[in-house]
Amino acid sequence: MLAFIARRLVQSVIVMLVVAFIAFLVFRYVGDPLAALLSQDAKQADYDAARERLGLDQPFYVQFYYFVINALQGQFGISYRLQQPVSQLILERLPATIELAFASATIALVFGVLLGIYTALRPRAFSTGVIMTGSLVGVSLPTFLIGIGLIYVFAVELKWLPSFGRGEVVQIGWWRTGLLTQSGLRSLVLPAITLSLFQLTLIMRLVRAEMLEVLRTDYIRFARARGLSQRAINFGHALRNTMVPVITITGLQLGSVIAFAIITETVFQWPGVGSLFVNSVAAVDVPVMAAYLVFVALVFVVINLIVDILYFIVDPRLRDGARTGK
Amino acid sequence: MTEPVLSIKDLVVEFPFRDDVFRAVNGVSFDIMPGEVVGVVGESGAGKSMTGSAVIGLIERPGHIAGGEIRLKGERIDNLPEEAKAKLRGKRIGMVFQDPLTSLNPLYTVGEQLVETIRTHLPLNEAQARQKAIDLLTEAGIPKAAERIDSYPHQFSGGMRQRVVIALAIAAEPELIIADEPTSALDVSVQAQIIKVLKKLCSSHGAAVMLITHDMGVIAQTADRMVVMHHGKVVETGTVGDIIRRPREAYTIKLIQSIPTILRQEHAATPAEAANDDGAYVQVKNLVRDFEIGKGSFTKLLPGKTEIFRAVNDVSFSISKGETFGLVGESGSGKSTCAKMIVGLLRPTSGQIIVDGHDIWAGGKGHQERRKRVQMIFQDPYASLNPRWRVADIIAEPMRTLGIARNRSEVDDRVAELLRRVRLDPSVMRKFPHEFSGGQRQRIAIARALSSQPEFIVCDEPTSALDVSVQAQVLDLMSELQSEFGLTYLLISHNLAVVRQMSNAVGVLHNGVLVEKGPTDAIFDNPQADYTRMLLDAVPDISKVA
Amino acid sequence: METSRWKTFLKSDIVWSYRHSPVTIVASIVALLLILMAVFAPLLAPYNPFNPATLNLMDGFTPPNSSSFSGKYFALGTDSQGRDMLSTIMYGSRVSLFVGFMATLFAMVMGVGLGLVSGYVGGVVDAIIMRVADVQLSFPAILIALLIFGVARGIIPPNQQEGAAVWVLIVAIGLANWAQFARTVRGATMVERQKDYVSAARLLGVNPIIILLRHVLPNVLGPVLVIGTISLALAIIEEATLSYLGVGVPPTQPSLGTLIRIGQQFMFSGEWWIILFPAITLILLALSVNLLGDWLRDALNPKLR
Amino acid sequence: ETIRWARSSDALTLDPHSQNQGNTHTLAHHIYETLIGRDNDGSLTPRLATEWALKDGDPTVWVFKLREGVKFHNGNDFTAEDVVYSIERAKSEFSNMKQLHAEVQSVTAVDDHTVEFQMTGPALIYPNNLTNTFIMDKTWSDEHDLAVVQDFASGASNYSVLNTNGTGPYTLVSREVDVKTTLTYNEGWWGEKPPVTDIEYLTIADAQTRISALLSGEIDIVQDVPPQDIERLSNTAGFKVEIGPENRFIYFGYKFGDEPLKSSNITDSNPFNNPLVREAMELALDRDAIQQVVMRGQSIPTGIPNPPFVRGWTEELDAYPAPDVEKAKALMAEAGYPDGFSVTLDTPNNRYVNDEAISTAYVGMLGQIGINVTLASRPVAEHSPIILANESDFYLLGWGVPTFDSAYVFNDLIHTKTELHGTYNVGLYSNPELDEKIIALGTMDDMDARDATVAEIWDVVKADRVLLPIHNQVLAYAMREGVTLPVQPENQPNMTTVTFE
Ligand SMILES: Nc1ncnc2c1ncn2[C@@H]1O[C@H](COP(=O)(O)OP(=O)(O)OP(=O)(O)O)[C@@H](O)[C@H]1O
Ligand SMILES: Nc1ncnc2c1ncn2[C@@H]1O[C@H](COP(=O)(O)OP(=O)(O)OP(=O)(O)O)[C@@H](O)[C@H]1O
Ligand SMILES: [Mg+2]
Ligand SMILES: [Mg+2]
Repeated sequence: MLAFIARRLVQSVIVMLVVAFIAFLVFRYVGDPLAALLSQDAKQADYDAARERLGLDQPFYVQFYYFVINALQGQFGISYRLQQPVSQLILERLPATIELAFASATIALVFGVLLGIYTALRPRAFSTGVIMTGSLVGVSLPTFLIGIGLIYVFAVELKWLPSFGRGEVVQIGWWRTGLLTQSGLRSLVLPAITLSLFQLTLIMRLVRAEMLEVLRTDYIRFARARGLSQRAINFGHALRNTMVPVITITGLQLGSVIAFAIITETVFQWPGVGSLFVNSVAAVDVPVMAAYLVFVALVFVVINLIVDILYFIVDPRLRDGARTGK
Repeated sequence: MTEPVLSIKDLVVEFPFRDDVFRAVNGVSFDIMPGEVVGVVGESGAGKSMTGSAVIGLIERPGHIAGGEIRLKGERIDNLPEEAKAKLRGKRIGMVFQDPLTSLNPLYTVGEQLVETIRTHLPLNEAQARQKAIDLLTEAGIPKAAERIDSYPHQFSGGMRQRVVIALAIAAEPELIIADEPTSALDVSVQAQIIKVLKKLCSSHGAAVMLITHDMGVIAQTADRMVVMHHGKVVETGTVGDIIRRPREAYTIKLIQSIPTILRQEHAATPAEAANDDGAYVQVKNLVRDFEIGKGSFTKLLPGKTEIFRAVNDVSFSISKGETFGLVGESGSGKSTCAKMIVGLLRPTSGQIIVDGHDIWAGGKGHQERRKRVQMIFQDPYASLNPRWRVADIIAEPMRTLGIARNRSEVDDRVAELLRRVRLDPSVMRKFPHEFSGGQRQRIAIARALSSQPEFIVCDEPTSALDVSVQAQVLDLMSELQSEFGLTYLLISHNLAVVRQMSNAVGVLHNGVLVEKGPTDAIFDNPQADYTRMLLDAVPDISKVA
Repeated sequence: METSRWKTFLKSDIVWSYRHSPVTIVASIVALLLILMAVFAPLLAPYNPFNPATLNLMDGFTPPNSSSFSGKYFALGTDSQGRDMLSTIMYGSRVSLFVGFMATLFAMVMGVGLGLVSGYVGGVVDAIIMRVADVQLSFPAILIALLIFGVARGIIPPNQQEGAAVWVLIVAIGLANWAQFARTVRGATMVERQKDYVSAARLLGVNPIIILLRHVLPNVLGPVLVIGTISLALAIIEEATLSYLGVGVPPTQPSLGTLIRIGQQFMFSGEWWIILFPAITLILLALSVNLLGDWLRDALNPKLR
Repeated sequence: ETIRWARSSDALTLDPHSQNQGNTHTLAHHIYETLIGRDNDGSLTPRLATEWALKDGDPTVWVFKLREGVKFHNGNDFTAEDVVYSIERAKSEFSNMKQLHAEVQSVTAVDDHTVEFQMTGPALIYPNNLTNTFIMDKTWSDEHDLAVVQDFASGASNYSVLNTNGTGPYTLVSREVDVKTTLTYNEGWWGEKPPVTDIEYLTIADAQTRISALLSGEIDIVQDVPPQDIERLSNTAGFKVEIGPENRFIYFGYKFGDEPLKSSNITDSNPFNNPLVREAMELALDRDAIQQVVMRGQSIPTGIPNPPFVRGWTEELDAYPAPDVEKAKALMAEAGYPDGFSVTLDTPNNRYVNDEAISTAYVGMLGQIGINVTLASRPVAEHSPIILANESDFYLLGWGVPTFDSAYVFNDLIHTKTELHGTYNVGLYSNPELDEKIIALGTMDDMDARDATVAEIWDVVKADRVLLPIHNQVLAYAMREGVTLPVQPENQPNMTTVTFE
């Protein structure tokens, strides 16, 4: 197990290096940071000087080299736009994103799994048809439109919930949480729903499909033949077996929750790393963009690792490395 | 007269399809008395399993019972509501499904599944239930049950799993046990143990057993009475001895005749000449194959030690031209691995294979020669035919690839000719594989193998996917072709009867080692190795009917 | 011959399950109508909104079902540039569908190709391709598209960028979605590779590329088609999202997504029709394609019947 | 009272000399102060300086009298030393303000409350350049090593990026960059106590979210209101919109010179270089339609690239011809392009109000006279490099005039492109005669003569159609009923000017 984790860590470092490398390769083309950095009346000489000082006149691999060297020491440089250390910026913004991602992942998982089970157990019911089709409407719309629509209905018209931001936050160590205040929780509702819709649909459909498959397996039939109760069969046997594939996909999807958060955070002015990234793209704030991408890669790598470990826990066949005859 | 445990009258099971209705079971009636084992036989698709499912009330949708009645100890059960039916299951009717490998939930330990079942039916606490579970496992023949109870299903062998399934089925001491092909997935040695367990249970608990199988040998050894089914109907019932010795219906007669026996038969192949290994057409010399295990694809990039498993260990034999060499052995003994190396699909770790004087793994010429001369017939005829290709294309592929025939009409002519050879109408050329029956598919596979005009054909379990009557047709065809073209066969099978009928010489593989080889009769009548003897003793055979 | 084939087709499972699923029938009709509307936009549309010279700016913001400043009639009203909404939606669906189809095709060809090789060859090649897929998956689709857009802007000379924009979008969305196909095909290929019909072909020394293309490919195409329909809907939405972030097709030739982005600005100012009609069209399109995908998935899965 | 105030992007830094950028200055004006302020009508007002004048007999020296009794937030006294320190800091290498003080040779403290600026030559309009240069406390700055202005390239932040010590009406309470900054009234401020005592300054990037926040009552004042929402907001009970002209014009520019255009189908000449074509293009431009439809009435069409606040603006210059497509077509034919030509228009899509929509509309108008335009729309970060490298044939840009003086426009947009001038002369217009006059403006010592030269230059610029101005932007601040924030022409509103009902 330890060897496995060690191996995965090596892999992770490679993945992150590649991500950083590609990021650097690409950044040269997303625009000129100086356009945002220098004032309207800066002269050509100022541009040249600034370019040289930022090292932007160097070939990208040299820039990449320095980036890696500094990143290894936890240094991601100074944000061009906000003039603060990038690592500090990201750490400051991280709690917001994590709380949002966590909240929407919870919504997606709980409702996704429940609805998935429901629709699988009643494959021919009318309500199932409604849920299945309705869930598609949710993913047929771009996230930004759903967000704006929710704001319009719940904040502007009904005035039930706040339209933007995190509300009041409480500082616990370096972690700034919105989960402990009422306004913080209220602010979380709309963005969390917006962000979870897509994942919810996906998880629901996945659970349903897997559950339908599992319900047809011999061991479920045999469990019936053994005289077990419906409850024990549906929740004890079918659900647990459904979870194995669901965990993998869900894990990956959780990663994309963070990615999708870019849009949601922008629409709801959620002060997380996603909106930081979008604003940085607009200003070609290369240090922030690079650090963000490496961070996202890290998140994926960690999630993948957790997923694999969960796999081991859930599925005994993998635990002792036995080869299955499947 | 005692009341039958199970009484089925005019049972009809229907599957509504599109526009018409398919009757899987069409008016079946029979009874089972307490303590009695009734065997249900019939070819694949005859409706045996469906009858069993109907009794326990687990017919898959959209199938349903459309007529007749089922009584358990006189009480009608087919029209009970679902909850009431659920109460019967496990408690009064135990069921063993066809495939032991998939009947157990892989995520729970054997013990958990047993305890769960026991506590559902009996008022026991956790500890008592566990004790009961251990007792049941011991009874079902699992050695050291107390130690093994916390293992997961995948940690058990197939035979052990089958025994666990039986333990589960009898946990609540049901009055009726339905065993659906409890042994078909197992090799002979394990099969014998399972049959023993079932019989013992029947006598000690006084339960009635409905034993579904297509293996007449098993019936002959286990059952008191038998029911023969054909196309959803019962064609004959009676005591086992009566039916085997005096079958009345044409279908039963055909069924019994097509069962190969392990005993020597008049029309069996002639024994091999004293083998002169060096001059033989096919020579297999000191074949070894190792597999690396326990490594994923990524880890292969990293240095580290690998575990090695030797699947084939120093196997040598030879086959003279025009003869058949049978290779037998239990599952996992390395038969298929040998076959793959011989046809060139798997590179041997060491050793040589020489066909007609060419080393087929030497590359260059040997390679080229091999493609033309060596062909293979695979275990599962359906899997060996590309489901998206038409029969004509499948059969023509070897000709096209090897350049035997190129222009269209020539290819078509040859395909038609080959189809005729395997007794199929050339008009089937435009069909797809799924439009054929199992036996026809195997014929197509044989036609494909003949297409490159080979001299040597390796047959890896050519009939194990087929039921007995079809198996007989295919074996006959193979013999005919052999005499017609002078083909040489390597016949791999775990069915000893088939091997006995077909081959001139036999080799016995055990854990990758060739423990014994020699002329067929010598091996079968006078086995030398312990393993061979064990294998032969375990074979059930209808001729053993008292 | 042909008619009998047609007859067997009509009797096949797919057709049967199609005929017995009213939702699918409705979905396919809607999808077909939308596609026809898009394909024949130049013939059907009352105006050509992609020709700026024909526009009159003063016609802007004409409400639905009314006549404009210059006296023209607009059934669905006009947008902020005086473009007829109905025609713009028709032409916009054309752009969206084109981008969606091509991007999906691109992702499909790339993903299926790599998946086949990965699953068939295995070993180091497989490890590398799957690691690349991992890297790709750690860049969310939108990010990849943003980055590719940036690169394309840098590489393509400015005066060709507009023409290239659609292709850049296609590549960007395609690249963001190939891994899904690759993973699925790899899995299926690994299963097919074990099957005896592949062994039979290998035995004859058939070229591995031919084995992959002629033997394996047709047998793994089922799941590919299913993912295909779903990613088509996803690609259309992704295109809309990119357009929301300010990278996308040129504003003079708006796609459905661009229309929604533009219309979004007028949500609070009373010109509801500018967002409503394109949004409805997008929902209908995505929904019907998704429903078709759903049906196809179930119809092709014998276990779910 | 507390005011909650939102705009689309945050101040970039709190270091007062690091960025010459509107949002940054706006926040700084609440914490720091400048020597001279700017009224909402554009005129100069005393702030930390109570009087200023050219030294008698020496037009190259400006003398400033400083306000007495002013204290920094930390209690230090404000003296001439602080002014000298601050101006020198603003002139230093990494300062983005240094261009504004390029003509300052030296600054000396005459006494505690008098400072003299020695200029390199006569600099009549120099006080205009001081309205965004903030005064820092020398002692405090030395304590925290602030002599060097925050340098984004250095890899290190400085203390003043997040900490402040000004003389202004508010002190910094907390700051979460890009999210929220809170300020509270500085009891020791020299001015009259404003009604607003606490400020919550929020960044909300998305326009619809910003307006939603106002409508749902979470915000009191919103800047950067999209034009299309103005009408609806002013008609909604409980809300109102303050509107006023901004000191910024939007224009199209095109390439001059004989070199053929890169993006055109005409490969042997440059159609834009033909005055007839430029005239045709102006006649095709329907400024009123753009104002009415694209800008929803929220702009002031203009015929001169110069906002009305700026010295040198006149009504005649501001006049523009009525659109006339027929005449334009005739001119095109006369110019030798009866079938028109094709060209690419580069436009930003996130910089000015409705920038992309304006360009889209003009594409249609040009289409009517046969000019077939391809629109290349980009975020400003990608648009700018193309503009600065003179790679665009035809482009949209906006220009603010922070000095409120025409020379600022001439220097960067009209003068031939050189090291120091014409940085944004993207079309490479070159008129040596004008260049001479522009340079001369910098050192003139007679205001009337200077105004006359400015007028001469404008006449040529207008006649040559060096640029094709569209309109001056209009600023709109939306707020809830009961609060009034007047519009500031540089879009740098000050919360001290807020009144409550
Ligand atoms: N789910 C189903 N839907 C439709 N037809 C079915 C289904 N299950 C079984 N059948 C059909 O019912 C008939 C009887 O099937 P059954 O499983 O009882 O056969 P069997 O005698 O057990 O054969 P085998 O020896 O192969 O197990 C077969 O023709 C089969 O094709
Ligand atoms: N690719 C492989 N990697 C590792 N082990 C393998 C591989 N192929 C086969 N083996 C192992 O080699 C042994 C022999 O396998 P083989 O398929 O030859 O058995 P068999 O005699 O044909 O059995 P069966 O009757 O079940 O077909 C088995 O233990 C199997 O697990
Ligand atoms: Mg069966
Ligand atoms: Mg085998």
